[in-house]
Amino acid sequence: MESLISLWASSGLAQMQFDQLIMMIVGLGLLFLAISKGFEPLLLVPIGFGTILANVPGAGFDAAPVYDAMGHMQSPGGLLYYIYHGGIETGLFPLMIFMGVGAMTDFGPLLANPKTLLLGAAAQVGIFTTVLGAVALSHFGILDFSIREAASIGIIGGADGPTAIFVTSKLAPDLLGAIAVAAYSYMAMVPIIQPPIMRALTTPAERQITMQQLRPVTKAERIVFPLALLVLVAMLLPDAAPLLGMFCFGNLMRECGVVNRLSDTAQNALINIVTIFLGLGVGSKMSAEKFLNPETMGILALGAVAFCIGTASGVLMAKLMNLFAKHKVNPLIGAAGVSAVPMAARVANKVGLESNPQNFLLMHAMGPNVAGVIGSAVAAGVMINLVGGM
Amino acid sequence: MESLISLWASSGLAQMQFDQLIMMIVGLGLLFLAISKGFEPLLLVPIGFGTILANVPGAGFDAAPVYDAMGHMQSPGGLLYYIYHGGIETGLFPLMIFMGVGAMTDFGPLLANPKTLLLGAAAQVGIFTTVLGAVALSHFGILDFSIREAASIGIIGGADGPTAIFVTSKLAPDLLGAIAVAAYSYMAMVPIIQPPIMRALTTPAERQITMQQLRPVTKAERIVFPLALLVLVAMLLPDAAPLLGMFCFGNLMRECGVVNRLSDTAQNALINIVTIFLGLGVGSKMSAEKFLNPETMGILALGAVAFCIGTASGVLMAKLMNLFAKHKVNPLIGAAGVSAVPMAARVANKVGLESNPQNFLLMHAMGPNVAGVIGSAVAAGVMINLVGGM
Amino acid sequence: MESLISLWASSGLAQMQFDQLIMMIVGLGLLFLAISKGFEPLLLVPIGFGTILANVPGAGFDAAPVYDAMGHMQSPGGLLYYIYHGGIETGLFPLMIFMGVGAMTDFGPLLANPKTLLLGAAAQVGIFTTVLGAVALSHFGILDFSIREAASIGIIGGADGPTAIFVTSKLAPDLLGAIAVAAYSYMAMVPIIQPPIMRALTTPAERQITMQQLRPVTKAERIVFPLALLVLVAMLLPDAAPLLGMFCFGNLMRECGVVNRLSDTAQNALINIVTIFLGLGVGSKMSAEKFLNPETMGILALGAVAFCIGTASGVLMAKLMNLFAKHKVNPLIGAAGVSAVPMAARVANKVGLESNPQNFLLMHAMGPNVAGVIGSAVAAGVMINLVGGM
Amino acid sequence: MESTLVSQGLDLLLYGMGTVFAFLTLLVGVTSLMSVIVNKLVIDEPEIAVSATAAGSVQSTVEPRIVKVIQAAIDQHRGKK
Amino acid sequence: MESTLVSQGLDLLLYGMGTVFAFLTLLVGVTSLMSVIVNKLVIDEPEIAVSATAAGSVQSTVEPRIVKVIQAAIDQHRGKK
Amino acid sequence: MESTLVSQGLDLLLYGMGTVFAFLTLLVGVTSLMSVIVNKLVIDEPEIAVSATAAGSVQSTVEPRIVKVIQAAIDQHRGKK
Ligand code: NA
Ligand code: NA
Ligand code: NA
Repeated sequence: MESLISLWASSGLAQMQFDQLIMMIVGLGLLFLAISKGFEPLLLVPIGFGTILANVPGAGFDAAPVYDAMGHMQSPGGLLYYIYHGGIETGLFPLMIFMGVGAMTDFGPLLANPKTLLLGAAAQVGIFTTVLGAVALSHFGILDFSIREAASIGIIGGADGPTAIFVTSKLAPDLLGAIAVAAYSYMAMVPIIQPPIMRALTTPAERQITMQQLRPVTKAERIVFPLALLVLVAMLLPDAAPLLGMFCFGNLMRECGVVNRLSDTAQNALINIVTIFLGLGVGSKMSAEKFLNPETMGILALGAVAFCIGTASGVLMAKLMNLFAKHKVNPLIGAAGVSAVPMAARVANKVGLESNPQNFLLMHAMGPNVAGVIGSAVAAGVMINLVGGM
Repeated sequence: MESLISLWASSGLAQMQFDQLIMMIVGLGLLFLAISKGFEPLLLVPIGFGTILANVPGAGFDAAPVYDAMGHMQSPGGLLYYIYHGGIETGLFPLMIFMGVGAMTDFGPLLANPKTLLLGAAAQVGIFTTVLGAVALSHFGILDFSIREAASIGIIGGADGPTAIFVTSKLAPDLLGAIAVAAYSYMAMVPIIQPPIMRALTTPAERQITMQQLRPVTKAERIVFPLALLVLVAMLLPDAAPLLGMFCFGNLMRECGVVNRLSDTAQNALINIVTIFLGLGVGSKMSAEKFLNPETMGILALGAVAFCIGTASGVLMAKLMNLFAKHKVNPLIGAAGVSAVPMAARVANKVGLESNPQNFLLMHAMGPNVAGVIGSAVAAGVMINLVGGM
Repeated sequence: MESLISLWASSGLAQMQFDQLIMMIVGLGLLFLAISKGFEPLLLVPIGFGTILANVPGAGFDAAPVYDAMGHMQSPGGLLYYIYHGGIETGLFPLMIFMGVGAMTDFGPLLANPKTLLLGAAAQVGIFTTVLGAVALSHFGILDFSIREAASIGIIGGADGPTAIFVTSKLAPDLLGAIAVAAYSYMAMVPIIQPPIMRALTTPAERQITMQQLRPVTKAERIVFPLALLVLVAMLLPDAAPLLGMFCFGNLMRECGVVNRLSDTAQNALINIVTIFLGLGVGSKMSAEKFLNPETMGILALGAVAFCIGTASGVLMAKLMNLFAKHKVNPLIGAAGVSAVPMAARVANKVGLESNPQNFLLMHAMGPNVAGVIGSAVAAGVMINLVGGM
Repeated sequence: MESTLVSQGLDLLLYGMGTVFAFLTLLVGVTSLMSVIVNKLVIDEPEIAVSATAAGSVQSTVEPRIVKVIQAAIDQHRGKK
Repeated sequence: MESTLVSQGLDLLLYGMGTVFAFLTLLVGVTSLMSVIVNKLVIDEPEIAVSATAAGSVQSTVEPRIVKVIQAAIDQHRGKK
Repeated sequence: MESTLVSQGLDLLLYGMGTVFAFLTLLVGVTSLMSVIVNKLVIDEPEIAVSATAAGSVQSTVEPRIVKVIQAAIDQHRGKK
């Protein structure tokens, strides 16, 4: 009889709180978006599943291990506990992802047309105006964000998942779930969010601008570029060195041509393994207490604003550059500066084709697209440095 | 001269204890079974090798690291120490294996004929009657098992290696070596153990029963099933959630069709890496003190009994179902309910072909086969919950 | 304004010390050697990059994590900190590399002609005479090496990177950077270092010796050999058991034919992942303080001497064996006894072809080549045992 | 104490098998219901779906570069003739 | 305190965007300069280099054994005709 | 102290090389003996075994799905003619 009571007392139904039920439905919702709508499934499937697991009442997925006074383990911790504290709190997983992304990145279009870096810079305006928006909401007492939280929210506008996770795990770990979900969701919604803004800010004539063909890039340039970037970061922005250092390392492995087996593993087995665990670990922060509150609504709203401002800034910057430059750039590629590689570049290409079916902008948009990754990693470094000291 | 003495004193021969020698022979024996007899080589090769390594006198493979008062490492620990404490004591490795197994599992046959789940339930009788056998041996003073140990022994009858390792590492870590070896050995011996029992309990007519062709299963069903199972587990049996949660996660990655690169890694690089280390880590518990004792003989004997009872229960359950059901099931597929995927299903197919060379039971037996995995994970959850509180 | 000062104060330029700048140039130099000259790129690319990262001022790549009194993390550690302390200080990474190397090693040529093991033994003379050289330099007050440091320097002569890293991380971790760089650099320079010595010590007639074709080796021999080696090591040299144990484990997985998926992963995804991190971790020990000193010059000089003596010893041993043996060996293959697999074997083949364009020595040289791996692992075991007790 | 052990074993048998049977029986119902609901909601031709899954998984797990190499090898082969 | 928060946000906007623009503008210059220098130092035909890179990466990332199997398959195919 | 260092180095040379030579010489004997015994116990045609190993390792390390794709590619190619 006692056993029956014990079984019932330990059943999910007896322990289930309403909050947990809602969060499990949130997890199912993320899975639906990922599987049925194709929203960044590589991350949102693990995050959604992790959300459900973390909210199973009594299963202890994020329980800490218990040790006795002698240091022997009394009860082991939960899977998500180990993943979160081993890989996310330490920053290891986002950095490994960045290495893999570096190994997948082709800097060729950027090297052929370096001034597109400015488009990647402009699109980061979205990050910082969003920070301002968050502190304004706090100022007017609508929501309550500290400067650390505001900075983490802003980074959603960087449109770069691992960067957002890296910054948030350092500055505002409690918001990790909401911010990661917002970042990946909006990255997936780039094809919906960006085109209206791009069309509104450009004339049909501008959208038809044909860009000159990109020059071929030598192997030597490709090898030296990640090293030059690394040295520049080391000299000027050490706080951005973890993210950009690993990014450059991955890219050097890709381009140097002598460690293809390492580059191949960094792009496949390793990044896949880390992606699975990163997603589950982020999911472990999706508790009702941290997610089901007005702040999350604020984060989602501010994130959308960040994407819109970033897109607009990129487009406007391209128009500004055209005032001075000899070779005009099609302002549509400015929108790709938000990163969201390669989705944003594809969107630029698609909107361009609407105006001129012969005008393929994809390769031109890849320049600002990867520049956006560099830009948001720089922004992340500045924020970690400045906000850490505030 | 001192050096010579030091060399000799540190040589294996000088330090070798008789026990260690025997255990090294046990390790070689496991390797022989694995390599020459094909006994579950993926696990028994690493376990056998780990057994030898753990018993090399003076090599310190399972030595703990030593730190000074400042927390600096004085001497590093042994490889097997890190593997065991990092991956097995924490439960991480069995859970990752379960994720990979989930990604390899096709629930199609089960979805086409859900009532075969009952066969997977029936075969778990072997687990619990074996627990009873173990406590009976204790009761009569023949051997000395606690209830925690008895529960771990019973789980051998689940015919599922990672489940057995997961439960034992929580309830009775000292028995880990013996129980893992028994579990994998008997799983390998399924083609020898099961057929006589299957023939004894069925008539030739029953063995010739032809089952109706399985209906095709839609992609949507395949995607929703792991989620439905997860929610059910979360509601009712949170203690089974770690094992079944990771199992469902792997299966969802497989079936959802949008994260194939993650599913591919979970089924290959990741599960292979974890399998190597899981095996070595289990081997590290194969010390003479823990393995060379009458209890191990008892464990091996009880494990065999568990398999036999499980097989018989599955077959009898199928016969019971035929008393009520419209569409008869061939009772041979009941034996596949012990799990031991896919060996037990192949055995059912083979015994069926003996009676009717046109009657292919393989796909029909895959249903109870994967049901057996769910069944033993449920049983594991119940045991961890009930025994943990006893 | 404060923010501007904070930004400047945190910039690399403001914090950069001259030492760090030099070390970053050293890192770039290693990358140049690796990429442009093809010097063991699989290790030197990560080591070179790790050197740069570790010397980025203020980036904290090798910062330790900070915990508060409650055990909560205050600030996470740097990536290189976790890699070094998790994988190198513990010895785990070199051991996993050894497992992968074992899985890549073909003992066939050695089994066909076991007496080439003696060539692998002779080439280890380079290790121990170099130890003597290092203590002599200390004795005469030219440089300052302890016996632990001298032993680590000697192991460079083993021409085996993971062995050198394993020994040095145990005996003299401060020298890890210099010793790993020397070991891999000289391994890359084998085609430059060895041929003059080989030509000087052999007559044209000796270099033309044609060896009898290797007998075919059975699968059973290939399976039993790693086990026989393991048992012998366990009995006689437990200190060599970690390295040789994992080596034999990898080789058994390769040869046993029943765990090809594990062997495949050990040779690919797993060794690649570990190689990336091993290289970065070694790079983290490349600080100016530990690398830019006269001892490093001494280590580089002694390392070169070790390679030369090892090469000479191998060749001379082959000539000695020819005094007694019925079947003459071509003394060029003795040089392959230093290991540096498979470079040294290729060098022996190439020098042999110069004298007799029909005389292919490659397969014959593979015997002493892999024997050299065993030889230096044995030497490593002896050193760890003897020096640890000195 | 000894008898407690036996009673604990019996408890485990009763509650354990009870739970296993109850849970899996419930799962039979839930699964059947799920299949009915899902197949009503989603219009999805089963045969095609199954074969698409099989084909899809082959295509997706083989990396594009391998397919590319094969194509190149075959093109080269064709060109050589 | 509240106004401090806003001023912190403004600081972040100014110094942040300043740094991002300064750094990426500098990078435009450094990259352009790097390309000029590198392409002067290294004699390297760009088109060939690019195609070589592409071909090289395909060849190198496909493991030799796979190439071998393909070759074998094609040989076998040719033999069968 | 200094002389101790040199004597330690000499000790290491003597005992180290002694052990290396002793161990590897012993291994020569053990290996030869092992080969004789193993080849007597196991009836195994060496040439076939070797080639089988080689072929086996190629076949087994190339995953079946790749082989399948190659087969499909070749079939398709054949079909196209
Ligand atoms: Na960005
Ligand atoms: Na089972
Ligand atoms: Na060597």
